[in-house]
Amino acid sequence: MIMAENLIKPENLVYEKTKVMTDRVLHYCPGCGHSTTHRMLAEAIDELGIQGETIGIAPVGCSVLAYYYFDVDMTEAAHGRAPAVATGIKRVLPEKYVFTYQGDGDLAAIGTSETIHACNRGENFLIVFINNGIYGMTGGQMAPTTLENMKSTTSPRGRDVKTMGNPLKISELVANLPGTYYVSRHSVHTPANARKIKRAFKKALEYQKEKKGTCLIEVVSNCPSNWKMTPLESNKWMEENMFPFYPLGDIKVPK
Amino acid sequence: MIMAENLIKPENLVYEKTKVMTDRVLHYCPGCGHSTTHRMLAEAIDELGIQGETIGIAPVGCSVLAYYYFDVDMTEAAHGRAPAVATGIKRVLPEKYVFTYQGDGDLAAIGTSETIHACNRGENFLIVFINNGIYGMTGGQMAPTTLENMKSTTSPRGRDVKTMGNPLKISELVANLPGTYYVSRHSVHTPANARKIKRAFKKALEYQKEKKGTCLIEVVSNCPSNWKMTPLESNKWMEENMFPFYPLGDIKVPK
Amino acid sequence: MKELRLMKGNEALAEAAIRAGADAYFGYPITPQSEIIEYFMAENPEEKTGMVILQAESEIAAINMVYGAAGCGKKAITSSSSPGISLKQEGLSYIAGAELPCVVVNITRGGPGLGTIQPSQSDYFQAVKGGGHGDYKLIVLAPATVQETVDYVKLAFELAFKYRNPVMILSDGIIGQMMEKVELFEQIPRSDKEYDWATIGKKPGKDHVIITSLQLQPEEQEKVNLRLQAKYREVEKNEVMYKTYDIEDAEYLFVAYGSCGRITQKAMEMARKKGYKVGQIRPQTLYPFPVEIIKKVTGQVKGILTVEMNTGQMVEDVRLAVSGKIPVEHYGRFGGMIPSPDEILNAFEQKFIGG
Amino acid sequence: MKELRLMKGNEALAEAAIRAGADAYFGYPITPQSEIIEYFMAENPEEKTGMVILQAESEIAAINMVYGAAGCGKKAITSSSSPGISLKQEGLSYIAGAELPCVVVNITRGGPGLGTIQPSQSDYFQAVKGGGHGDYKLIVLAPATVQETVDYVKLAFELAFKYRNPVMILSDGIIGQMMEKVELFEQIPRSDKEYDWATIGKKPGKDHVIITSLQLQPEEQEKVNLRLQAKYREVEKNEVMYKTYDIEDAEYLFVAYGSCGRITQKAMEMARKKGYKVGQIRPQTLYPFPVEIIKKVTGQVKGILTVEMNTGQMVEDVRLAVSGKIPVEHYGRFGGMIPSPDEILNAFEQKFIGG
Amino acid sequence: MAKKGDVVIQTERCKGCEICISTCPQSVLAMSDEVNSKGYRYAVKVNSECTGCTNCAVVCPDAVITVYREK
Amino acid sequence: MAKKGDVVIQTERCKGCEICISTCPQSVLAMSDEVNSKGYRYAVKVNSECTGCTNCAVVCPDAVITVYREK
Amino acid sequence: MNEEIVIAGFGGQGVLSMGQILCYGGVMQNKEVSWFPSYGPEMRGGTANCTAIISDEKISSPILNTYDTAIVLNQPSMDKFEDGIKPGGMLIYEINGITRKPKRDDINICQIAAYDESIKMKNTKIFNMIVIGGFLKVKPILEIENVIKGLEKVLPERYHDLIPLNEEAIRRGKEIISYGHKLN
Amino acid sequence: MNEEIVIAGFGGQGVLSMGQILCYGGVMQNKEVSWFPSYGPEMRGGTANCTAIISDEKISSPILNTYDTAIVLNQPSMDKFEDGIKPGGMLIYEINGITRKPKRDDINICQIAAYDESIKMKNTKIFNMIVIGGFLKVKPILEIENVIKGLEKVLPERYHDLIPLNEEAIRRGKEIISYGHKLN
Ligand SMILES: Cc1ncc(C[n+]2csc(CCOP(=O)(O)OP(=O)(O)O)c2C)c(N)n1
Ligand SMILES: Cc1ncc(C[n+]2csc(CCOP(=O)(O)OP(=O)(O)O)c2C)c(N)n1
Ligand code: SF4
Ligand code: SF4
Ligand code: SF4
Ligand code: SF4
Ligand code: SF4
Ligand code: SF4
Ligand SMILES: [Mg+2]
Ligand SMILES: [Mg+2]
Repeated sequence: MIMAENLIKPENLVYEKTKVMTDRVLHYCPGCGHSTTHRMLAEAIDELGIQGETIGIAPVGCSVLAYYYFDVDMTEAAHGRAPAVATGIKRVLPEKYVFTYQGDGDLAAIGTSETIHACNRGENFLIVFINNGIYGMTGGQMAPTTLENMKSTTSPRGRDVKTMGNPLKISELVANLPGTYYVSRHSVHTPANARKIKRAFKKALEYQKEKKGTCLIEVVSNCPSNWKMTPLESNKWMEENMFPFYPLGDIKVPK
Repeated sequence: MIMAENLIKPENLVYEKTKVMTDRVLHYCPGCGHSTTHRMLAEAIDELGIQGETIGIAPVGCSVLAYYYFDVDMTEAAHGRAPAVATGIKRVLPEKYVFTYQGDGDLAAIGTSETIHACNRGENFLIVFINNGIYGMTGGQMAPTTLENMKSTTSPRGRDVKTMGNPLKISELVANLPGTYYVSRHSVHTPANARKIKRAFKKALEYQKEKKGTCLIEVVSNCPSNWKMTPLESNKWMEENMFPFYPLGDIKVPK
Repeated sequence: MKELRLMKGNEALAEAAIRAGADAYFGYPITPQSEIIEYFMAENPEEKTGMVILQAESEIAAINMVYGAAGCGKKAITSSSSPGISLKQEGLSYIAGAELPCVVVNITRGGPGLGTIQPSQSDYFQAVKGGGHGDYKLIVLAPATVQETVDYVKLAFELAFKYRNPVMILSDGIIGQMMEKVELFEQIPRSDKEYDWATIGKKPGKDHVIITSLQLQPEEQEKVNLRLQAKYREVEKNEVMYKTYDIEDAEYLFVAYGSCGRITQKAMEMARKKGYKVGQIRPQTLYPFPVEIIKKVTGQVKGILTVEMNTGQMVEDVRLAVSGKIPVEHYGRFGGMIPSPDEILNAFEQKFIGG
Repeated sequence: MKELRLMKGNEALAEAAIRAGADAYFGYPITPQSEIIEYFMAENPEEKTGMVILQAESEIAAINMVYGAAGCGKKAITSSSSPGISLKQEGLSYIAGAELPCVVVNITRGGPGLGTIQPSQSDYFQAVKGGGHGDYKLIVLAPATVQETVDYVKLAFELAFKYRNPVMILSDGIIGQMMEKVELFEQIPRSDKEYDWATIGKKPGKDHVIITSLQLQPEEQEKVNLRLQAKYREVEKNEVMYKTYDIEDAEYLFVAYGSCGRITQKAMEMARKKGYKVGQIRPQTLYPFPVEIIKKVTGQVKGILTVEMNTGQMVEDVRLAVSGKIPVEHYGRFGGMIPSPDEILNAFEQKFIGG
Repeated sequence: MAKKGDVVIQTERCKGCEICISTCPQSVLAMSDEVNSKGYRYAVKVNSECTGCTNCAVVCPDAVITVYREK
Repeated sequence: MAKKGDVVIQTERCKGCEICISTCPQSVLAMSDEVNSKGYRYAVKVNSECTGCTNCAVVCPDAVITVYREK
Repeated sequence: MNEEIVIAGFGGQGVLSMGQILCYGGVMQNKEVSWFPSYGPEMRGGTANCTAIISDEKISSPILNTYDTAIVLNQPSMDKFEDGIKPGGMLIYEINGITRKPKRDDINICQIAAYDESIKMKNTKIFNMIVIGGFLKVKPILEIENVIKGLEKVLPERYHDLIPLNEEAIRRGKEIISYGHKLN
Repeated sequence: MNEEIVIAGFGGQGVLSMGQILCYGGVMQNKEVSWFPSYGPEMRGGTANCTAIISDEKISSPILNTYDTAIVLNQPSMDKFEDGIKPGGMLIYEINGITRKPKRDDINICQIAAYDESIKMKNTKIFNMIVIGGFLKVKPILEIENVIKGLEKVLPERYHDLIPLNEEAIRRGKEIISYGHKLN
């Protein structure tokens, strides 16, 4: 059980935490996809060498403290308003790289209008959209993305689409807008998926440089705590229940 | 030039102002499509015999005074919030007929979120959406629906889609939502179109009775005053410029 | 028979709304009050009383849903916490302007901005001076216990309909999150009264109903404002509520409301033990503010200390009541911090006894 | 050389923003202030100074765009009228909490609700007491002329950056819509100063910048509040502005601000002609309120009349300053109605001379 | 032959938008030279060819026109 | 034969989610019986089959794992 | 000098710019001036009005309940503004479009047929300048050259070749205005 | 009687319901009670705590800086709450999971091996009831029967067959708690 000690030396290093992440311990629950998403985005920023030119906006949600983890300039924003805040930033600093990092409650409930209009204006920034089907931060209430019959603290008998509305495929919706340039749905629960999303992030940031318009990358993610599952169970449940409704893959790609 | 006087008697009456419109003189500008739309909707209500069971909501916009003209119970609503107000009404009075009457600024700018979510919940009411490509009431500012290169007081050199965003086809957008049942685009500038929209209104109100979900009827309309045209010119301009981008016809029909 | 239970403030509030015969709740989650909507959803009053519960897409949607339901003469309620209440200000102004009845709950947390989720009383000004635009007033009730929370829900609906005015229950994270004993009143059936000001469908032979807060002519708008002002004078005359504690022989007075009121009561007891004759007034209505009783006591005491979980808000209303006759000082903790009784005693001694 | 023009208040305001070197305007149309964005769009400063102009999808989006731009250390401004300002309350609280500089203009109209589009001063409380949640203050400037409008735009940016605090210009439909002579200051170049608190990209070797109004621990939030309070005390010490008229020998005092201030001045002159020794104070900053000068004059006059286009708001601040020493009365017209000088004189005589 | 019809125009309510005129298949309608008390020129009948087709009334924004037709 | 690799696990940062374990093709990782100071059981190496494929590190939410591989 | 003027008529009659031209004229003559448009809902109805004040002293309110002069160009404006003229004040009205004669007898009343005159001059656009001329005849508060300077400010550059015509219009207006009722 | 108790540990240890059970017990004994959960951001970290007050008098604040008793069930809770115990007060801690011994010597300190006992009893769910038993031994403020009545309120109906087991757990807790440090 003892490894050859000599392997552990700088020249053999093949993977370590990117320097675009700070050293703070993440406050996310064990196994939460927020953390991996952070890291993949940070790695993309790192690999593009744009740490000093990137500004991130994280509104309220479990990721409200994202500003502690991304080692780039960061702004907290009011619930749902990140795309407006990002618009303000990008319009006065058009050469910087700007991203928002928003939950599904944030982006698709209270922030619907800001999302749609930023996308419709084709604001040149990246929207990272964490779809975990729930309001994580506030303790597991129903989100616009909560699946039919899925339980939450505000749909304790399961989401009844007749009275509570349908799960909202907001990525498909904004893909219809001419302002969006690249809309793609991913996950981070396996190494392959994580590696793939990093490539997507890099692409989106490159499009941003070329001022192509709004890029939105959805991450279908888990919330073990509020789904009341272990991390592994939650990922399995996600594959079996979320992916069929929110299929991974590109939704809108540059022609 | 003198007609046979004897024709004008009750038994020969074939068309008069419906009693679902009050006798007040409409404050709309000469030739404005708001007026005709009012009347067609009122006639639909009249013909269905539901005047006493109908509640209308008109938010801010030129039609803010709709409550003076529709002889049904009416509520004024804050700018953009009519679908939320209608939800409040319909949820407590599910057997009544409820409609909102909203401008494009109202429905597709400030009210985007309320519109999308009411449609997504499939709220059982009718949304009448007057798309005149402009903020009429406040004096001709750019609306989300203002066409590319179209002039307004806030796009004096024409709408520049690069900085001001693209004209928004909100009807097509909400047609994607499972909660909408019937989405259709009309105009009222010719007798044929006016008659057609009345049929659409009646259909929508019948669907409402059957609790089918949200029906949205868009009226591509004119704003002679702010377009700075005569009524006839405005209708012509509308046909030539608005219709190609906002084509009349059904967008979503019951399967 | 009334029912004794141990309940969380937020849950008791929701239960009280059901029992008060509320017709509809519209709300959006936010800490520290999400238990309100969660309790409603779990209890499912739709089945029991027909009360409608809907999670709105935002606080703005929620308050406008309330506006719609209230316009139908229905008992509608919404709840939120500070940032969400800020978002409701336009809607509240509309409801006040259109003279509709409704109940709005603010389980206040520390601000400004996103602030902290801990309890606070820093929305006092917003609640009583009008956070929204235009000259209007909310009737503002400030419970200090879970029991008062329950009782005020019922009262709030009564006042809302009596005056056709929005009523705010201004509570905070302490009262919302704590559990204590509470006696629940019995279920009041939902009413099917049809108000002649409500949009419920035009009645044959009657004029159609119009609900609006718009007036094209300033002359008309001024009339509306005068009518509102007359109503507020009525409210001020009839609805003032407060509790007094040992004011008969008091030489000093504490004024505190809500959760701060109960903590201050303890400080008062401690002060008495130390020989200071301190009394307390706990306003239960913040608007209308208990001006008269404070004026009365002003003649008798040497000084007043207000204790608030904010940087000094209600103290202005106390000063206005006292009109310079005696010193009025403020002691506050804020940003989610809660004053302890000995701190309060300390502040009192420093400010009035000379520490 | 300064440039003399005849300009509408709203247009002059926009021109002043361009000349003050503003970096960005975000706004949404609403009467009676839509000329502001219209003027910007017509002038197209993007070409001249690089100033960004964007019609936002809503007032909420606009204030949050301002938040974003302000966080980059840019001079950002937005404008609206009463209902739109209510919608901005959450955003304002965030900006105050995150300590960002910006300018917000309220061309007030009558309320509550949709109200009327005519001028009003009924958002005084909202502006000075904090319409949003939490313990924060806006610096509030109240111009009475088109000239002051122009000057205050420049001043507002200066104060906003000096204190890193939102500054509100509280004007109304009279000042916004009227044309009068105005001297324009010369174009100030846009600044490219990089503030170390601004999110403009992490500098090598420096910590990344975080802009937030969140504090997880109430202890930390209380510290934020204390820091804000200390700042407000500074503002109160340094930034009070007012104009006095004939107070030297005054036996009575009028207090009025903004457009009401100029009308009241006329009433004062008329009163003088009738032999009443009346002086006037016109607060130019509403927060910080000119407490000291009012206190000073209180020793000398027999009574104070405040004149406001509302049902009585600033009168509370005057009463707080006066602290019961002399009677303070309020005369108001509202809902879009404008008091005339003779009405004011009349009210004065009735209340103080005995009519 | 087309049915005979007639229209009654509430000229005081007319705003002179001319939309009715443009839709009348029989060219029955035209603008007056006079203005009504609101200052608008208004629609008038200029011949007796009306068939009572209701076109004009249906599109008249201001509900100014009442139509009769022999049955 | 697969390349040789090794991982370093910062056990104090590990939250015991077990995601790394599930993704290791070589079954190198397992949960400890002990808990760290935060009270979490943490990932440990249980054999020396590591190829340095980085799978575990890439999916580890908490950036706990550093990977080395002989070049 | 303190002259408070209300000008009212249909939209399109140049009501708002009349007030602005007078105010600019005042500025040229070193007066204090203020101009205030009606921005009420009535705007939409096709009517328009504004208040112009030209004064030696600082102007308190730009909006007035009573005024020295009302210039009314159609019947609704007459109905609305006749009452507010101060006793001893001045009412000027355009004959065309007025169906009901003014009823006050405690004010000066002048009439002008500016519309007909503008037709005679073959340019209805100068209608409002004719009215201004009339006004300046009976209330000679401003020098014509200053009013013309004011006009130059209000008129877009591309119409500046029309300035002589406008000057002529003012002169005509001075000629054709006549008193209907004159105090003492 | 006025007993202020802080109970703290990991989420899942039944910390919140311990407080509720004690409060319900208090209600059964006609006491005034209050219960307050921590709802700070720390909730997410997996730790939980609550304050329970049981008193003969009206309770002012449900949240306290200092308290009579702290029941701590893991190390972070010990670190956080030891300091707030009033001099002369009581600290009860679960042995399992505590790596650093308490440092105060002006308070009573008791330890309990409830976790091990629960394993012996073959049901770790009753862990918290064992702790309650220990607490009631050293602070006999409530009758066991009232605590059981309280439990009945907190426990969902479907688990009511477990009540005898819980009663047993309380009894065991009483037995196994021991003093580490006792004042006088
Ligand atoms: C105006 C306002 N309303 C509500 C809240 C409370 N709140 C904070 S985050 C959140 C939703 C979080 O859900 P989501 O956006 O899906 O993010 P997640 O935590 O799931 O990652 C809510 C409702 C708030 N902070 N502000
Ligand atoms: C909160 C708020 N913002 C802005 C306004 C001003 N406003 C009133 S109506 C309107 C837009 C009208 O345009 P639209 O909805 O297209 O209706 P139309 O007049 O064109 O029929 C605006 C911006 C308002 N009343 N309230
Ligand atoms: S609550 Fe859910 S979304 Fe939030 S950190 Fe925990 S697992 Fe992740
Ligand atoms: S402004 Fe435009 S939309 Fe409004 S009434 Fe006039 S023509 Fe119609
Ligand atoms: S009814 Fe038909 S034919 Fe008769 S006037 Fe009208 S449009 Fe012409
Ligand atoms: S359509 Fe109606 S309003 Fe227009 S001209 Fe004809 S009758 Fe008059
Ligand atoms: S690097 Fe690959 S082989 Fe090595 S432990 Fe990680 S997953 Fe297993
Ligand atoms: S994935 Fe990371 S946090 Fe999870 S068990 Fe493995 S090392 Fe620990
Ligand atoms: Mg979520
Ligand atoms: Mg429109």
